Amino acid sequence: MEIKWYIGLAVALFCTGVVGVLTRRNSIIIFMCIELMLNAVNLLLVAFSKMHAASPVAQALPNVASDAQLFVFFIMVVAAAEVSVGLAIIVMMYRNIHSVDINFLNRLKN
Amino acid sequence: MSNVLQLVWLIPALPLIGFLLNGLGRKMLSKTMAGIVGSGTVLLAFLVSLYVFFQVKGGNSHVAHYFNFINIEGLKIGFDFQVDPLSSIFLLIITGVGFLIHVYSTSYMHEEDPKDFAKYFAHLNLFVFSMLLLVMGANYVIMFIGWEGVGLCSYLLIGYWFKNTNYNNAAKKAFIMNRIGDLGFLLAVFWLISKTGSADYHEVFANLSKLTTRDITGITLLLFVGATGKSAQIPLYTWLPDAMAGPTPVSALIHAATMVTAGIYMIARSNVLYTMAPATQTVVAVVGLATAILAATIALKQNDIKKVLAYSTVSQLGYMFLGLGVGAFTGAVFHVMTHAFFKALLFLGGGSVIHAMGGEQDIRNMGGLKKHMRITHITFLLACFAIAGMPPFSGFFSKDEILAAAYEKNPVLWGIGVAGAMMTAFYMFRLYAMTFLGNFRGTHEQEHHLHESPAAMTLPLIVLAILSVIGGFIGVPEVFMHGGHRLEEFLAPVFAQSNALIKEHHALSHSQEYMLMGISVAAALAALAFAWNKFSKYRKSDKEEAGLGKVLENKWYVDELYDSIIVKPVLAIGKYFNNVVEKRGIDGFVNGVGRAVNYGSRQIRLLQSGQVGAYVLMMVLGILVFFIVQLFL
Amino acid sequence: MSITEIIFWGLSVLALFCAIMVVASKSPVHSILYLIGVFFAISGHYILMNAQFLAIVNIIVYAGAIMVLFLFVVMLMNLNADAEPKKNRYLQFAGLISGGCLFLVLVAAVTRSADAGRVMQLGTGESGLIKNLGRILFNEYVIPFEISSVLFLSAMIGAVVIGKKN
Amino acid sequence: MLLALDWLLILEKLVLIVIVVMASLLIAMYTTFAERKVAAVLQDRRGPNRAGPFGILQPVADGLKLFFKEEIIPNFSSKFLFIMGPSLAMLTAIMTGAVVPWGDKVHLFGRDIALQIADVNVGILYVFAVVSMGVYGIMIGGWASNNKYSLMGGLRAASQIISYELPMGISLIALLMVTGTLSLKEMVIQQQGGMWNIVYQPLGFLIFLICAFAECNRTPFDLPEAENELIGGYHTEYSSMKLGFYLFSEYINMFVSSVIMSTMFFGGYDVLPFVDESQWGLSDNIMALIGIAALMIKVFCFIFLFMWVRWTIPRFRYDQLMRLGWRVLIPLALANMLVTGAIVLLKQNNWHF
Repeated sequence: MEIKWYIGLAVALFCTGVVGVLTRRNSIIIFMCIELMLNAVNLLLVAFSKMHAASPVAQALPNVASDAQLFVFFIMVVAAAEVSVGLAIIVMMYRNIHSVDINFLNRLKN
Repeated sequence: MSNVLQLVWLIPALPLIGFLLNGLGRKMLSKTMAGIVGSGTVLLAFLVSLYVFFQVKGGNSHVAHYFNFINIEGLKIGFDFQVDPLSSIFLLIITGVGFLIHVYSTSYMHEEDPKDFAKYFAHLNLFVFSMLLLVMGANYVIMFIGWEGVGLCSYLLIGYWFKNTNYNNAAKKAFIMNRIGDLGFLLAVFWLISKTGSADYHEVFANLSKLTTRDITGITLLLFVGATGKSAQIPLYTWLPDAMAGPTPVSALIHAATMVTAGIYMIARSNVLYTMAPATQTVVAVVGLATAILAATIALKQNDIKKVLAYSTVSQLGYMFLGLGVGAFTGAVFHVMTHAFFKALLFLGGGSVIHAMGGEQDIRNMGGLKKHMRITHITFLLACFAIAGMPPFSGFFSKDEILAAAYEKNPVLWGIGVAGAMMTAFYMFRLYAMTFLGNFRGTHEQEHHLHESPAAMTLPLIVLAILSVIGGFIGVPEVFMHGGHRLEEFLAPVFAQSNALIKEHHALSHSQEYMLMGISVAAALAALAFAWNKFSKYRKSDKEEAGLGKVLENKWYVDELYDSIIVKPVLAIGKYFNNVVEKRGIDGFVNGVGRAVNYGSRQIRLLQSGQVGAYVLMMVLGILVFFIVQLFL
Repeated sequence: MSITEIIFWGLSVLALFCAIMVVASKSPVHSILYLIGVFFAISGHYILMNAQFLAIVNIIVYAGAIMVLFLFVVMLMNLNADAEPKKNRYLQFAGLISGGCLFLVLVAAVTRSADAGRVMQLGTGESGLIKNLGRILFNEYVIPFEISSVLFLSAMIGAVVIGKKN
Repeated sequence: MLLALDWLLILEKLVLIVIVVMASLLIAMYTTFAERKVAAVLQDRRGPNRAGPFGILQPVADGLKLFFKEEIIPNFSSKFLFIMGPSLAMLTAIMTGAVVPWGDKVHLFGRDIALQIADVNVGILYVFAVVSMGVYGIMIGGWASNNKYSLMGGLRAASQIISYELPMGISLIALLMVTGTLSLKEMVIQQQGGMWNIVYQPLGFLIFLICAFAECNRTPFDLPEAENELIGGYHTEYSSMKLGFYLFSEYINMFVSSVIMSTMFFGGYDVLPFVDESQWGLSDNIMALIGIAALMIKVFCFIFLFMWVRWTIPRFRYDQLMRLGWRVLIPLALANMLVTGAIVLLKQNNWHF
C-alpha cells in the first residue's frame, strides 16, 4: 500500500478543514474544522511511521516507527488542552456578544 | 647688500599693520590718529621700497623665501618674494602714489564719522598690502593671492557708502567681473602647474621646453583673460565706469594708478611666455587698441567728470595693452608709470572740484571755476597736457614710444592709435574747458560756496603735477638723446630673455621717428585747440543728443547688451530652476513620496478589516503562495 | 485489491464524506456528529495500520471527551440551524477556491516527489502496540510527558478562569 | 492476526456474538423482573405474580406494552436525532460485552473455540472508550426532545457520567499496575492461579463499584430521570419502544458493568479463589460450563447488590453528587494509585528501597 494514498487522504481532510475554517462564520464550527485539520495531520504522521517501519533503514534505528505515534499522542494532549481553553473562550465570547459569529469580533478593526 | 633685501618683507608688512591697527581700533582711534596711522605706514613702506630700488639698481634680483605656502608631494609653492627692477618700479608707484592719495583722502573724507573714517583707511591699507603682495610675489600663486585681495578691497571701497543700493550694485558688479577674470587666471596657473610642476617664475622661465606651443598660447590667453578682468579691457571693462560710485581718492588709487595696472604687470612679468606666443600677442594688441578706441569714443559724450576720467583710464589701459601686444614691454611699463601720475592727478583734481561744488559731478552745471580754484585749475591743466601727449610732458614720451613700436609692428595699428590719441586730447580738453572756462552754470548757493580745497588736498596735487611734468624724462627715446632711455636700461635684465627671442628688430630710422612724433603731436594739438574754444563758450542747452551722440552717451548700449545676453538669461534660468526643477521637481518628488506613502497606508489600512475570516483567508493564500514558490519555482 | 485496500478505501470515503458534511451541514449538532463519524473513520485507519493504542486513545480523547465538550457548549448556547450566521457569498466562494487550490498544489507536490510510492507496513507491525509505545513513552519521552501534565494543569486553570463569571 | 480471512473463524465469532447479545438481552429483561421482585421483598410485599406462573412472563408483558404504545415525536426536534439518541445508548451498552472472556476454551466440531469475542490487548481501554461513548446517547436524546427539562436532564446526566469517569479511570490505573496487562483474558488467567484482584485492590474495587453505579444512573445517582425534579429527565418526551430502549440500555449497562467488575476483581470464570481448577482434571468443555456458571453467579450477586442499593439509599442532590465525585472519590483513587504504585515498585526490587 503506497504512502501517496494516505498523503492524498490526509491532504483532502486537511483542505476540507481549511475550507471549513474559511467559509463558516460560526466559531464552534471553525473550531471543529481545526480539530479536523489536526486529525488529518495525526493520520499522516501515523502513516509515515508505518512507512518508516516498512523501510529497511528503520530497522537500524530502534524506535523510529513509534516516535511518530508518540508524537501523535502528544498532539492529542495539546489538542485536548486547546479545546478546553478554546471552548471557554467561545463561551465567554457568547456571554459578551450573545452570538458566536466571528464577524462580531471586529473590535481590532483598523 | 643681501641683508637689506632681507627687509623686503617689511614693505607689505607695514600696510598690513596699518590695516590691523585701523581695522581693529576703528572705534577707539580719532580721525586724525587714523589718518596718521594709515598714511604713515604707506610712507614708511615707500621709504623702504626707495631704499630697495637703489639696491636693485645694479640689475640683481633677489628671491626671499619665508615659509612653504603649499608643500604636498609633487607640488611645492613657497611664500616667497622676488625683488627685481620691474617689481621695484611698481613698488615705488604703488607706495608713492598710494601715500599721496592717503594724505589727500585724510581731508577729502573729513566729514565722515570717525568709525567709517578708520574703516576707510583700514581698507585702503589692506588694498596697498595686497597690491604689494601681488607685485612682490615670486610665483603666480602668491601673485594670485594679491590679485584676489585687490579685487576684494576694490569691492569694499567701491561699496564704502553701502547704504546706497546703487553703490552696492556697482561694487558687486566690479567684484563679479573681476572674479570672471580671476577664473581665467586660475585656470592658466593650474595649466602651468600641471605642465611644469611649479608656479615659480624662475622655474617656469627656466624649463619652457616642457610647454608645447599650444600650451603656451593657451596659458597666455587665459592669463590675458585674467588681465582683461582686472584691467578692464573689452569684454570685462563695464565695471570700471560704475566703480566711480566709490569715493574719488579710491577711484584715483585703485581705478587709475594701481589695481588696473595689475594686468599689465602680470603680462610684463611673464613677457617670455608672451613673446613665445605671437598669436596671443596679436590678440592682446588688437583687444588693447579696440578698447582704447571704444573707451575714447564713449568718453567724448560723458557729462560726469569721474565717468569721463574712468573711460579715459580704460582707453589709456588699452594703449598699454597695445604696447605689450606689439612687444614694447618697457614702453607699456613706462606708460603705466606716467599714467599713474597724471591720471591720479586728474582724479584728485576732479575730487577737489566735486568737493568744492558740494558733491555736484555733472560738468554741464559747472564752468568758470578757474577764478575760484587756482591750484586745482593749474594742476588739472598740466595733467590734461600730459595725457594729451604734448611734448615736454611725460604722457608724450610714453605714448609715443608705444605708438612707435606699434608702427614697427604694423602701420595700421599706429594710424588707429593716433586717432585714439586725437580723441583723448579732445575729450580731456572738453572736460577742462567745460569745468574751468566759460561762466558758472551752477546754482547761486553752489557759487557762493565755491572755495579752493585745503592744503592737504592741494599739496598732493602739486607733487603729482611736478611728477607728471618731469616723469617723461627718465625714458627719453634714443632719437632725442643717446642713452636717454634710462628706464630701458633699468628694466633690460627683466626683459633680456624675451628680447633675445625677438629675432627681427628693425629699428625705425631717425627721420621716420621724427615724422611719427610730428604727426601725432600735430593731430593732438589740433583736437586740443578745437575742443578748447568750442567748450569754453559752452551754453547749457536741454536739447536731446541725437544720432551717434546719443549712442555714445549711452555707452554703445554695452551694459544693456550684457544685461540682455548674460544677466537676463542667467536670471531666467535661475527662476526656471527655482520654480520648475525646485518646486515641482524636488519638492514635488519629496512631497510625492510622502503623499504616496500616505495613500498606500490608507489602502493597506482597509486590509485590517477586523474580519477574522478575512485574516484567515489571507493567511491561507500566503501559505499557498509559499508552497507554490517553494515547490514549483 | 486485497482486503486491506478495500477497507482503506471504505474508511477513506467515509472519512471524506463525514468531513465534507461537517463543513456543509446546517445545524451545529449535525456537524458535531459528522465530526464524530470522521474520528471513528480515522480510528479505523489507525487500527488498519495496527496502531491500536492510538486508535483507542483517539476515540477516548477526541470522540469521548472533546466532542462531548463541543456538544455541551452547543447545547448550552442552544444554537440551532436558523440562528446560524451566513457568510457573504464572495468570501465563502473565495474560501472554497483557496482551499481547493491548496489541495491541488499539495497533491501536485506529492505526485512529483520521488518517494511517493514507498510501501507501508499495513496490518502488522509491533510499533503500534501499547507495550513498546509505553516503554518508549516512559524512557525517552518522560520529560515531555511530565510537561504535558503541566500543560493540562495550565489549560484547566485557564479554562476555569475564563469560564468563571466574575 | 486480526483480519485473517478465515471464514470459519468469522462464523464462529458470529455465533458467539449472537449468543452473547441474546444472553445479555434475556438477562437484562429478567433483571427488570428481578428488580421488581427484590423491591417488593424489601418492601414486604409480593412482586408481580399475575403474568404467567409466579409472574415469570411479566417482562414479556412489559415489552409488549411498550411495543404497542403510540410513537410520539415532537415536531420541532430533528427527527433523526430523536431516534438516534436511544439507539446509541443501546448500542454502546451492548458493545462492551465484546471483550469479556466468558469462559476458557470449548472443543466443538474439532475446533478450539475461545469463549471471548475479541481478545483485544487494550481490553480495558476499549471498555473505557465505549463507556465514554454512552454519554452521547443521553445528551442527544435530551437535546433532540427540544424541551428545557429534557435538555437540562441530558446535560446533568452527561456531566455526572463524565465526572465519574475520572475516578473510575484512576482506580483502573491502580488495578492495571497490579495486573500489568490490559487484556481481560490475561487478568482472569492471573486470578485463576492465585488470589483474586479484590484482595490486592479493595479500595480500587469500592471506587470502581461506586463509579459503576454512577455510570448506569442507578439509584443514588439516578438524579437525571428523577421524577420529582426534572419530570423524567432526558426521556420525558420519549414513549413506547424508544423509552423501552433507554430503560433497557440502563439494565444492560448494569449487567455488563457487573460482568466486568466480576472479571476484573473476582476472577471472571475462575470458580474458586486459591484453588487451581486445572488440577480437577475435568475436560475443557465441562470446565468452560462450570466457569460460565461461576461467572453468572458472581454477576447475579452484583445485580442483586445494584437492586439492593437502589431501594435502600436515598437519592443524592446534584451538588452532593458532584462533591462526592470530585472531592471524595478522585482524591481517594489518586491516593490508592500512589500507594499501589509504591507497593508494586517495592515488590519489584524485593521489598527494600
